Amino acid sequence: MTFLTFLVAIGMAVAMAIMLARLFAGPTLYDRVLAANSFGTKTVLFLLVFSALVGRQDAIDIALLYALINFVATIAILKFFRYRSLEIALAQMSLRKALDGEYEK
Amino acid sequence: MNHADLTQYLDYLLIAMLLAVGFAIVRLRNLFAVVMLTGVYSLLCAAWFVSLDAVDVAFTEAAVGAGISTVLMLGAMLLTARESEPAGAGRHWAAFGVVAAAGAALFFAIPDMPVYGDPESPANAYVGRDYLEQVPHDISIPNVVTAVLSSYRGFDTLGEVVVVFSAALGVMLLLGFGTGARRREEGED
Amino acid sequence: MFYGISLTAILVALWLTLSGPFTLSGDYPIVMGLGVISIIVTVVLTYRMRIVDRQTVPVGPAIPLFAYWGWLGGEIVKSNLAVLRLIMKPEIEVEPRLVRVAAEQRSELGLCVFANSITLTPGTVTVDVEDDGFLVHALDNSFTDPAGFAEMGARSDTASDGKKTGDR
Amino acid sequence: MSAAEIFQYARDAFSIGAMAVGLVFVIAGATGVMRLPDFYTRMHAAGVTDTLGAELIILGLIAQAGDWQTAAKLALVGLLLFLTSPTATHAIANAAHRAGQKPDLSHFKPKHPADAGSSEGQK
Repeated sequence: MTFLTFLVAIGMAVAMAIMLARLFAGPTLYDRVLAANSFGTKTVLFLLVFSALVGRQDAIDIALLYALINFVATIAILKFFRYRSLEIALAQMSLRKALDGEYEK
Repeated sequence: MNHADLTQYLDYLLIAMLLAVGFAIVRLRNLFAVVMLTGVYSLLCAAWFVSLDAVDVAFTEAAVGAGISTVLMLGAMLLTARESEPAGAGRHWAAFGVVAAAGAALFFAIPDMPVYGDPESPANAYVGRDYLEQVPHDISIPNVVTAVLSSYRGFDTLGEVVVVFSAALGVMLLLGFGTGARRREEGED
Repeated sequence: MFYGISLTAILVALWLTLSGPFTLSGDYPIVMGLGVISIIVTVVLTYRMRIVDRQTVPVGPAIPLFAYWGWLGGEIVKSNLAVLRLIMKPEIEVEPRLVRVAAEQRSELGLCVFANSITLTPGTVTVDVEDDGFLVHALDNSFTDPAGFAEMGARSDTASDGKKTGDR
Repeated sequence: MSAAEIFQYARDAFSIGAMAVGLVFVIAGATGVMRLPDFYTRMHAAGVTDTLGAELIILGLIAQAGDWQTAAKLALVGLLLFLTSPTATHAIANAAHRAGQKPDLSHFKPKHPADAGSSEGQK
């Protein structure tokens, strides 16, 4: 059982390496974002399998954090390329409208 | 087979990938790809820290390295070019000399390092052992690292938080998050 | 009120999942106290922001949604096998298509569930949301069956508010 | 053989099966991302990993988990991946589409590797 878990971990690492190759090769920006996102998913899986392999639960917390950060980073990168800025324009505007309405009452 | 024997092969794979990513960061000219690769480098680093049992360091590395610094570097890219200029050929050798000397010094220091997981190593022997023994009696916090950081060294951590906070404020002022919105509003008015 | 209570229940479950042994063992009163404090602060803050409603705490749609996920799981397995067969061929031979899919969901949640379901089944990805439907990129001709999309749309509509399609 | 032992074996067999199949899907998705000719088609191959591969591996690990807390955490990670992966995929596809990157809709013939390079969409 341990050895099989180890093999799955190795397989995850190999999949990560293949994703790295796509990340290096490109050719377009979106290929790279896709590869980075997919690499993050595979890192999460690698950590989960690793935690089962060594029997430590702490790695699952790290994997949880990774899954969140990976998602947020992907969205941040894409937002950056869509709006050329990191501020969340739409959310800010609607928030400000709501606040203004609140204060007028 | 013991899992400690098996995980070292995973360590080799992770370190090999770290090397590949490092070389790619140096070689690539597209700054955007470099930003993403630094994020990937942090992810790999943190995975490696997990396998070295340094879970708290891995947590910090994942949050700061892959999360915040990716976003900050993207913000910095707003102010600069998308492609880096190739470095001049003449400078390569001096830089290589410095790097090679530093690397040789590091390799020279390796034999003096304690063995991985050695209970008698200086880091584990004196105060470290006291902390491990005292924390359950003094504070009811399950994680020793957290207990040390937030209680025994509380003022030290407070100072660090102040430094990090002012650094973040400075970076935000430099990069100017939110100036776009102000400009747009002024245009509307 | 109902949504506030369910939000509290969800937060308690989350806290117990993430720090269960420490909180439940009773050896660490600090951890339990911090958990209680953070849950109370979160609930009070969301109340003051007035965002505790059906959209932020979707417990009502959750039950039909779970039933829908069962059906969706079967679809995911089927299309996964189809994509696997395509990409493991010794020679890649695909014919990608961009198709428009009509989306007549009643609620925004239904639209969101439908678009995400299309993306979640490999072989089709929602590329853009337009006024009356989605622009879907499909890996091959075999994934663009209109009847399949229509069934998924009807089921996601039912799943998002619990009513049958048609009685609007 | 007692009932507990039979349960143990069944659990191990399920875990091994789920993880092996999941591994096959993950590796196949990764090779698909390498082999497919165009950004939009690569997206589908990445989806294979994100959905069935990840969930099967997590299912296998849940079967192996010793206590309820580990299982709950793993289920949480699985739920998170299940909810965020389509959103991320859609965000990438939508950003590429809005940036004007045209999908290559021709029939990809294996004879012409020159077709494989997609157009440069970086702006």
